Amino acid sequence: MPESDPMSAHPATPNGCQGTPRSFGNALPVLNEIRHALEKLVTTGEETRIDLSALPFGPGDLDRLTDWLGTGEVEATVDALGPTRVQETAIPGVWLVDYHNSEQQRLTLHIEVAPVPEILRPQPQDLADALNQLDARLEQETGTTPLSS
Amino acid sequence: MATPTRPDKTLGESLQDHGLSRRGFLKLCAATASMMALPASMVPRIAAALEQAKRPSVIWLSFQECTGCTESLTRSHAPTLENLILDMVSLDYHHTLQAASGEAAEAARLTAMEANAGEYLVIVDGSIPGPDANPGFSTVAGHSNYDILMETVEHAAAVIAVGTCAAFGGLPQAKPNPTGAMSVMDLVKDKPVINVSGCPPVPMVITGVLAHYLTFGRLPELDGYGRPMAFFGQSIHDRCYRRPFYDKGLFAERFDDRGAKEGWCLYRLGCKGPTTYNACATMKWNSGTSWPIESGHPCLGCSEPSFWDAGGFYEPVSVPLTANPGTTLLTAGAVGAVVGGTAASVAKHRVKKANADRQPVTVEALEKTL
Amino acid sequence: MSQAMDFLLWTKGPMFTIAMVIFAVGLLARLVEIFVLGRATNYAEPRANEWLPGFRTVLTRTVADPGTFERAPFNVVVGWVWHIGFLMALLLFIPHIELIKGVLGISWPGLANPVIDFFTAVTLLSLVATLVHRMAHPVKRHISTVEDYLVWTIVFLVVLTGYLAYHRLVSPYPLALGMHILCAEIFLIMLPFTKLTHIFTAFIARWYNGAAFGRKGVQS
Amino acid sequence: MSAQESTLSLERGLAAFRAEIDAPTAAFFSSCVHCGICAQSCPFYLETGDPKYTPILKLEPLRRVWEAEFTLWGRIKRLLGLEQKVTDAMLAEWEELLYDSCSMCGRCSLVCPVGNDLAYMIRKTREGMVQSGHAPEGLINASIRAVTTGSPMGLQWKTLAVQIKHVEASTGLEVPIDKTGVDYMVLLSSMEIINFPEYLEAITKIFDHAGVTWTLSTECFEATNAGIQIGNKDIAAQLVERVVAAAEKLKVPNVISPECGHAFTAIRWEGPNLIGRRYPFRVFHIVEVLETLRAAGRLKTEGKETDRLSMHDPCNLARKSGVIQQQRNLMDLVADDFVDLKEHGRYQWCCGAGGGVSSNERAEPLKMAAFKRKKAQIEEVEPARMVTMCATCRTQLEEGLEEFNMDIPVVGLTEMIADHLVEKDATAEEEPQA
Repeated sequence: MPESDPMSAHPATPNGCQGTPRSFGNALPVLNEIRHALEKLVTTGEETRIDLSALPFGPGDLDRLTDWLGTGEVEATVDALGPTRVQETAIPGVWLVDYHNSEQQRLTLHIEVAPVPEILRPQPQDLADALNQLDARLEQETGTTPLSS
Repeated sequence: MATPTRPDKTLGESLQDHGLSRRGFLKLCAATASMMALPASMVPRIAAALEQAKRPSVIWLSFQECTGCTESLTRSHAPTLENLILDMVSLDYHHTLQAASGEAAEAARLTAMEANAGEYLVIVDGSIPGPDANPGFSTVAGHSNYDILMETVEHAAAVIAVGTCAAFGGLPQAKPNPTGAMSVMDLVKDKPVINVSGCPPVPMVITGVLAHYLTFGRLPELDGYGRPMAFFGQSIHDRCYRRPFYDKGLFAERFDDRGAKEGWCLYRLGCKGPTTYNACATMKWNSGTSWPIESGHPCLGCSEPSFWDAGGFYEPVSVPLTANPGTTLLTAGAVGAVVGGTAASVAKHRVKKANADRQPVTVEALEKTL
Repeated sequence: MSQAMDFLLWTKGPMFTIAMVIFAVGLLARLVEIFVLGRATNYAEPRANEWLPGFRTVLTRTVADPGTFERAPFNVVVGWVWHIGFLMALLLFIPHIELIKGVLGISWPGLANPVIDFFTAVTLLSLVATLVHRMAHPVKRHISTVEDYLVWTIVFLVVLTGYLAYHRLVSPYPLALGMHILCAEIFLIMLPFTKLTHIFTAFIARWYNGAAFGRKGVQS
Repeated sequence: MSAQESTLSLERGLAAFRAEIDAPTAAFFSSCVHCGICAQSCPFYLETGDPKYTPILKLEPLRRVWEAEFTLWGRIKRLLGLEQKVTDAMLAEWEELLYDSCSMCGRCSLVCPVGNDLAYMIRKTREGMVQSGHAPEGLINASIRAVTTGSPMGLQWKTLAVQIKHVEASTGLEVPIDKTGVDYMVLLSSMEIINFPEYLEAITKIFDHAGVTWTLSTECFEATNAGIQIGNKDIAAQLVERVVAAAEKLKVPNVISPECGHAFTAIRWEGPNLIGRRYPFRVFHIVEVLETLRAAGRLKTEGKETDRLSMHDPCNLARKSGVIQQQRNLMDLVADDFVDLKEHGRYQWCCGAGGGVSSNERAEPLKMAAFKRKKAQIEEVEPARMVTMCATCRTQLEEGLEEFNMDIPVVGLTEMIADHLVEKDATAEEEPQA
């Protein structure tokens, strides 16, 4: 990953003087929470978001959690109000959504347990607008109004 | 710091006008939820509420303070977001930040108060020399802090006391409190007062409270000290990543011992985490980099009342405040010994007297009882 | 509720000083009152020196003789359990060690919190058992005075508030801690004026007992 | 001294309580936590089940005086009118608790977890009871007789003289009387003289056998001390003075206390303090003397008792004077099948008759109730006979066992030793030096 590792716990923190960060044991409960969420997604289709920046992690805890979750196939960046990096973990359906501002500072970090993170999906109002937009473009290209059926 | 406006557009409209996409708005809501310490599941509700929210007018009053609170706010770790939030409000008076000065500045305050009577928010940082104190201790434009506060608050919707000085009196109020410093809630009784304590408060907490007011149009749930539960509902100790070490009984005893290096609990080094309610453990400081305990220093308890007078920063919570307790104990013991000695001497004398005056039991005396 | 921190600081500050002064004055007065009375010279030819047997009894009386254990096992076991639990919590809980270090300047190693927690829970249960026993056993019921119940209450409250504070079951925490400290202060204040004095005088009593018997050639 | 002054009164009683309070008493009362364990060591409570017999409660009069006059807190309470007063009515009620239901066996002193020496305080409390006129009639009469006749049973030298004649006739040995410069002056108890004359015969034989020089004194033969039992130092001191005077007159280096528990306590431990000086002689219980002789090889015995024997340790001898192993060594000398009671030695159980209970006719039912503890102990071991070394205990055991129809004879240890002495013959004419 690039120098500004989006999944790193403390992008702004230089390595502590003690070297390797220790685990403070606060990551494991989150893993359990993710498991519950995944179970819910599988059985009822209900999606879950976990705000990792609201958890009392010690140095190293977040790294350990992301290490555990691993890296999956999908990686995406949403460019709106600064970059938002979406990374699928090695567990399908579990996503890391890392919200940054335009100055590369993290706003918040979520785990989303969903088929696709919400921020990747077009918003319903945007979809409604999309049709109009496309029609407008077609009209521009062909000069005719497309048949609506 | 534009001229005071009475914003009529909703926030959603105004953001769209700024060219913010829906995804951008969604991101804003996620960040806002995080800032308000609300669960991520609240994001859709926040989005709906924010879409309808209106920009309030805000008047920021600085009294006996060090500007640390303002520094904290302007160093907030999400400046873009910060700007957005500040854009969401209309900060009509803040004598440190505003461009206008002198009479123009004061005029801005009065204008805002008049234009938004009953609806504006007052943010206060710094403590106030009370009504009985010498008003000259702290003045702005020739008016005492007390007068300004009372005048400004009169038609406010609510007051947010930012920082421990405004919330609880803070440093100015520490013994012997030479300026007769009082907190906002000591003085303002007829308006809702939200305390955002801390020396300084976590910047995200300041904006979080604003965001809450903005989002939901009402004050958040408060604790016994008038602090938003979302940020002050749990103690540092309860949210501390070093808590497992406390539970296991693993403590640093010096700043350079093994425990300190291993990141063990700092209780014995004077950590006030157990008695301190704040959001440092999750919100952290300096762009989420770290916070005092993570950098190896015990919590000072800065968000609690009387924290300057609550014992040495490096004395554990359980240590009493009595100065020279050993001497007190010895002196009291000595007094006790003297008191006991005197009392016992009297008693001993009675024993001796009883022995000296004792009449032997005779056969005759015994016979009389039969 | 909004005064929790002020309350805590009051218990840690002025109230602590008051309690400590009353405790020290009272206890020393009490001890001096005992020692000044002295003992009459004993002219009877001793079988043994009294010092060693005296100190031996100070220790041995901690353990009941087998017969007594057989006749009053509940009394003996529960008494032991709660005393040990109380002492462990009092002397080996890290915050208490810090308190003692802060006041007396001496300290020693403590025990891990979960161990103390366990002993505190056991102490609470056994204290309840002692109360039930006091109210149910004919002898104890007969000889019990208001003072006995008062002392039980304060001892129980000290342990209970400590347990609540540790588990942060009372909110806000400063209130919980303040209540615990206040109870401990009431305990300290009551100590010199109630049977709690036995914490100190029992050792004197045992010594006198052991010395009197030891001089006659019996290890009591 | 006017007649008014010589009358026992509450005021004198309170003064006596006051005079008895010393550092140990204050430490003891300060330490009591009302745990009730003392009751578990008291035969009077255990066998009646009445909680009023809890030992610490028997000391309430003394405790009240201590609290009101010897503690700061008590004085404050007194000023506030919260003092618990000691009244005549209270003392009258406590008379039964302090005399009838306490044999001063001292077992409670040995089990109290905080170390209270309750028997020590019972002794002190009785001082106040006597001074306030609340002692039992039986003990008052015994005390008067002891002072006026020299014996609590009113026994006189002429009765003993008859006994001596019998002994001399049956043994062919001389019973030395008023001899100076001998090793031992022997004291007797009236109860022995009347109930157990075998004792005098036994020691006559043993001392002759071992070559011990000894004497009786016509001026004082009585070892028992009613003053100790009733709890009055004036009477106790008078009685001790007689012993001391007789011993000093005969210039004996040693005085032997007979098979009697309280007599030993009186003369061995309390005597010097009652007269306020050290004795010019030493005091031994007969069992101690016999054990010394045995250890020195001066007791030659033959044959052993073959039936199952057990032993009752008198409280005053064992728990309160430390004579425990001696009697067991002597038993081994003459008994094949000796078995100890389960709780013995310093943890033995009282027969129920000590501390003046046996002289207090009113206490008869309580005395018998308390004996049930001993009875249970004996039943556990099922001995053919019981051995003891105290006339009061022996009488109580005999009466008690008879009361419960248990056919277990009780014998004195000294007699049993005497029965097994090797008959003196010509070869034993070595040098009988002391």
